[in-house]
Amino acid sequence: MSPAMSSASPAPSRLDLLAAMLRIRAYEERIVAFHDEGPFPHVCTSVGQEAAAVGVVSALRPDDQILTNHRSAGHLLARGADPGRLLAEVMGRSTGYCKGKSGTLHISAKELGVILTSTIVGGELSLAPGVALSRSMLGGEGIVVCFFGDGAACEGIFHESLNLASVWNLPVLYVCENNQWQAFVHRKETMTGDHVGPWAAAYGMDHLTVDGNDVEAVLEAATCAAAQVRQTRRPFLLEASTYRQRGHMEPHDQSYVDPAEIEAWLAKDPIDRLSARLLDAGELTPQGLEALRLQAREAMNAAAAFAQASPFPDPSELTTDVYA
Amino acid sequence: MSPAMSSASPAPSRLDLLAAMLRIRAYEERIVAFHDEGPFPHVCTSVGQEAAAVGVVSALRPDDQILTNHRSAGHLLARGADPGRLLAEVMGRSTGYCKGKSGTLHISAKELGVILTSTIVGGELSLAPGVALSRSMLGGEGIVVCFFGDGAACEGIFHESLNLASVWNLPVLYVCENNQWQAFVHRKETMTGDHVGPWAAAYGMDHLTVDGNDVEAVLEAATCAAAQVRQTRRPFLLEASTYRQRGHMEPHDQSYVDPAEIEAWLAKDPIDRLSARLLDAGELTPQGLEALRLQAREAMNAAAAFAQASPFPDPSELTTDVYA
Amino acid sequence: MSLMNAHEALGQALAEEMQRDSRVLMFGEGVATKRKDLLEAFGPQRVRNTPLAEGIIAGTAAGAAATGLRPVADLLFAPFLCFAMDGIVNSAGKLRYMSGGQFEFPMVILAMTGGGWTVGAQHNHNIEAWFVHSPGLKVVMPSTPADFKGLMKAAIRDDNPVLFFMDMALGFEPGEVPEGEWIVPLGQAAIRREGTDLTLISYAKTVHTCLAAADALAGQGLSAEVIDLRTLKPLDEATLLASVRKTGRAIVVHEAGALCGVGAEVAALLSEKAFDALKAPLVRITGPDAPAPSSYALEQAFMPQPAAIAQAGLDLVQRDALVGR
Amino acid sequence: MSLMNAHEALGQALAEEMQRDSRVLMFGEGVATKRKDLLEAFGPQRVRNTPLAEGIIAGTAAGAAATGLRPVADLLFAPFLCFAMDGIVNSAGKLRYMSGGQFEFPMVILAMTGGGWTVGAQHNHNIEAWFVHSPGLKVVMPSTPADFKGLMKAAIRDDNPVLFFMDMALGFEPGEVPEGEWIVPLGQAAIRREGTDLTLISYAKTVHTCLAAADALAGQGLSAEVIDLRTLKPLDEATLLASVRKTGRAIVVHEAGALCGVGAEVAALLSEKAFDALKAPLVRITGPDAPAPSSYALEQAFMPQPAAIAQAGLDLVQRDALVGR
Ligand SMILES: Cc1ncc(C[n+]2csc(CCOP(=O)(O)OP(=O)(O)O)c2C)c(N)n1
Ligand SMILES: Cc1ncc(C[n+]2csc(CCOP(=O)(O)OP(=O)(O)O)c2C)c(N)n1
Ligand SMILES: [Mg+2]
Ligand SMILES: [Mg+2]
Repeated sequence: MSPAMSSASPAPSRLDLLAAMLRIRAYEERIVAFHDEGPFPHVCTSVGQEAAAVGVVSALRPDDQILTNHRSAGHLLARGADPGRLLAEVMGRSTGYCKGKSGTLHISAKELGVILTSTIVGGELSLAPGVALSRSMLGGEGIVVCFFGDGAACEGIFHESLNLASVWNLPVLYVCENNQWQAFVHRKETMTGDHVGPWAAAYGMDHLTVDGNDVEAVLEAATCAAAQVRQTRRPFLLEASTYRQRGHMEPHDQSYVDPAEIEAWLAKDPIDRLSARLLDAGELTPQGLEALRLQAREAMNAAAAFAQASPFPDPSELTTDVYA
Repeated sequence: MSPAMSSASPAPSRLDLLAAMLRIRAYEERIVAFHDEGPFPHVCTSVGQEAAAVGVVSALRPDDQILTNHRSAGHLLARGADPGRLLAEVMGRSTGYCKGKSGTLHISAKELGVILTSTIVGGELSLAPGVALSRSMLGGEGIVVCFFGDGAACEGIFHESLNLASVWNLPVLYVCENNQWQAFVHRKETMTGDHVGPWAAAYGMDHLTVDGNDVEAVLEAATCAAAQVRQTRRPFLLEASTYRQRGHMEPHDQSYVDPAEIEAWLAKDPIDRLSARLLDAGELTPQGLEALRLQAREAMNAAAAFAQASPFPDPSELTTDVYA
Repeated sequence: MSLMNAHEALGQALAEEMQRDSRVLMFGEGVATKRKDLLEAFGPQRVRNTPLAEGIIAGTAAGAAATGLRPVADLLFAPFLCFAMDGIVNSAGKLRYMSGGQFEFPMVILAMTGGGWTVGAQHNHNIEAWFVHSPGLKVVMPSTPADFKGLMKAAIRDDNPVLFFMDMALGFEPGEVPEGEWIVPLGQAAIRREGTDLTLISYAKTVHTCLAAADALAGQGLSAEVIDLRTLKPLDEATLLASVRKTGRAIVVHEAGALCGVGAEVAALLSEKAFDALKAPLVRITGPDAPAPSSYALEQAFMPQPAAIAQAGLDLVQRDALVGR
Repeated sequence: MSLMNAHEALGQALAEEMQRDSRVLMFGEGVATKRKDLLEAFGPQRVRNTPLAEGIIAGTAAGAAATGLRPVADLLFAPFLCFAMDGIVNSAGKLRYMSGGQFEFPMVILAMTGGGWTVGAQHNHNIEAWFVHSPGLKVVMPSTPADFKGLMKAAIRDDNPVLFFMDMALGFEPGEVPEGEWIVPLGQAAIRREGTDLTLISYAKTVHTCLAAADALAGQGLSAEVIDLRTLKPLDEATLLASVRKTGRAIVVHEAGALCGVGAEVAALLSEKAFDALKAPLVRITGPDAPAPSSYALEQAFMPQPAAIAQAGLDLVQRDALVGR
């Protein structure tokens, strides 16, 4: 363990990691269930990408800050967000993190250091250097983590953001969740290589591509990467190879996806992989797993009940919070 | 010589190359002289970068098309533009290539295949794939050359343009004139490496960095690169390392530039280098050189006289050419 | 005639124009996936997915248009145009002029916007006025499936850049659409309902809001004329002026914010050119000067409602009596 | 008081505010090179050159503002904002609202525009109206060195994103500027000349054009009031309404295009809220709906001229007699 890492908070146990992933899965499944029940706001779920979220966020410290994209529920939950307030926001209720004004797509939670969920693809890349500049200039040891997709990496703002962070020496840990899809377009149609990580070379930036469906591997890589950013105050690009198991958004549609591809990736499901490991190692029993799953589902049912019972914002809220 | 190259028009002689560079130099010096005489529109001169312009443009065929940036006089003149109509445009006269509407900064000359001079840094990168798409879809063997600066390479549109040209297999020869400066900022402040060429790797694109002050080297590299684009119908990135010998624009100011840097690059002046070679080889006498220089100057004086004698556009032109 | 919704009408227009003119092509993020019928009919050269990069999508449209193609670029949602402004405004809108007329830019930029889907402010922002304000562009925003078809066909045939905005709320509303060669010329408003007491001027979904308000006003004995602008640039001044010279009163309605919006333009036009005919102040009823909220409750309040329009109409007419003008 | 030009006045405002508040910093392409005095006074952390990348400059300003800094980002020329719209409009303008008020965005975006330097349409495009139309932003465009200083200081202290436009033609015009703590509050217009017969409303360089027109009108016995808006968002409605309720006639003048411009907004406002006071149509005199030409001859014709304004003023007053209103 490097000296920088030794001062980090104690690493979460494998069971913690599993429980965190199960909570995210249960949250997203609750949303899918809402869609099955009737009209519900569109949501981009992160089913299949739980390891990237939990692995990276578990490597962070309380004073770190996060920016993320439309597929942010995992990042928020891993950071400790209250699923009730998340669902309330999705459902446009006044008890949501943003009073219902943002909806699913733009949740920020300052109290958790989650500065931004950007639904403008690339918006998170756009703001990240500025957030890191504040970290640099106002003191403190925190770093900034910016989650973005393989699609966002095709936006010009990716190039501008990484280049600026590099020449200005900003402490940003860029995390590309390469989930193979960019809404309705496969990654293969939009870039020549298979990986975004190596693009960091143009910016004189270190990078690492990790198996994004192995939460332990992600945690280890993210811990090293975060330590490097913390020490060097320079940016780093971490790519997590993963897969969007469902359609781009709910209600979900995968008619344009090769079933063989889905199947291959389902076999690499991050939750199944970690549970198998824990079962094999005798750290978990099948009953224990089922109990964890149930516990996560119950938490999400309670969250859903809270959200459903919450009031809509008063129409007078329409024009508040526009100006400071 | 590769088969693709053998079908190109005969390579220009070294004397042709020298004459072409002298014309550009004389043109820019005529503009500097105008500034010495009194108020004159701002112009970004290409003094010192003549080899890049002449070397690349000499490698092209009549049916190729060019897009370029604010420092475009060399590209236009090398392509055969009438210096009188160029100066008329700079001076806002109706005989200019664009009837005086563009001024120095946005000259296009469709008749020469010069689609665009973009003063929006990166505008040329923005339009180039579309021009190449037309080439691809409407037939013909022409390729598209897109000149841009090291500064433009920092714009997001650089990333988007090269990536699109690559995934769509568009015949674009990207030519980065890395002249070390980006208006009032040194390249070292805005990028971590010294060269833009290697950035092509992210796009699965071949690249080459060439001594941009050696016109023969540029010609050779550009001929190969153009041949490759022509054959493969895929983009290529050619970087010419060169230097902006004067300030960003006229009237000129270099107070912020390290004099040692200027001196070092003046010693590599592209015109001096080729003339020395020709003098050494006995292909040119000092008198011959002087005669060429004089000839170029006289041509530019005549051009200036033409421009000065040309009328301003009629005020009614203010609102014509807005819509087709 | 057949019954179809706006998405289908657009699809029909695109298919017909691509059939008619081999220079027409279409691209955007997911276009080839979502318009599989077009892809099958016209092949992967002419129906293309792009990388996620709005700047180069717009620039590529401009470059292609300048050199012989007639691209339709789908930019999905209006706020994403913020990444595409250079290609649209600085290139497509200006380069014909700057080149002294050397190039034409026959291209269409398609984008959705508007309330009704609770998608919030980064998917819903009614910025059509920006493009009305910018030179060299045309702007359309239809309200019926028939106009979606007819205006798209006209936009594709126009030799200038056309911004084509779809009000999301209208996408799945069915309407009668003429078969085949059905063109709605750019620059022509439609009188959706004739009336004599006041003119309601609008475009996109709020045309329907105005029609509902006109019904309500009829119940109060007031006769409202309803004008659907259809094209926001160029504006159909003649139709507007004729109506307001007849009725003497006008309310302009749109979901976009009021400040420097299309309603401001219409009011300014009327206040200059129909001044002597005006019997009452020109009123605007618009979305608030605030980002679009996501919450259903707030989004409903964001969109102009028939009752408010009807009330404003009543006030305008009753005011005459009060002011004695 | 001391005599200085607008560039110097801006420099003074920046220096004073950076001195006053260590959270204020400035960046942009060439900022550290061109503002060497600031660089020397405040060091390379707070005065920074950036790569040539307007998108990330704006985004970085927004990100920094949201988390405790107070950035001033110099984007050089207004057309370059086309690359920066997402950071300004979708982020800075909307994220306070979208977050339910969790963040503030104290930042200033500086850009030059306007005719007089023959730089043509990719450096000169008067797009201030776009930002007036967009929620969550403020917009200023001063006409005197004193206002350049006072409005910049107010803009830096404001907790919201402020677009600060400099009309290039004014950059080197000298004027008296108060020393030290001189704040011109955002949202307050200035009456540059009092008058009774008509109101000329303008901002930036055309304020001076209006003053010249007012002189010409005085020569014809007409008394023109001249209002300098200074802040375009929020508009100083009270001052505008009071003046036009007094004079009954107004001409709005700006160099930006007419369609959905600030003049449209002012005319719409007056036509709604000062209707009963109006004695004549509301007139706009603006730059044409065309890209800015480079040629000196055309550029002069592009900019509103005093004679045209004076003539329009005369027409408005004489019209009363004709119409007998
Ligand atoms: C600027 C912008 N362009 C397009 C969209 C529409 N859109 C939303 S998500 C998405 C795909 C994003 O792909 P990626 O970045 O890989 O993230 P993922 O959805 O795979 O997590 C697209 C095209 C958008 N929201 N913003
Ligand atoms: C979008 C945009 N940003 C900024 C500018 C101002 N500007 C003009 S040229 C220039 C430097 C360009 O550098 P580079 O691309 O290296 O070209 P060079 O001038 O060195 O030839 C800058 C910043 C501009 N014209 N357009
Ligand atoms: Mg993806
Ligand atoms: Mg350069």
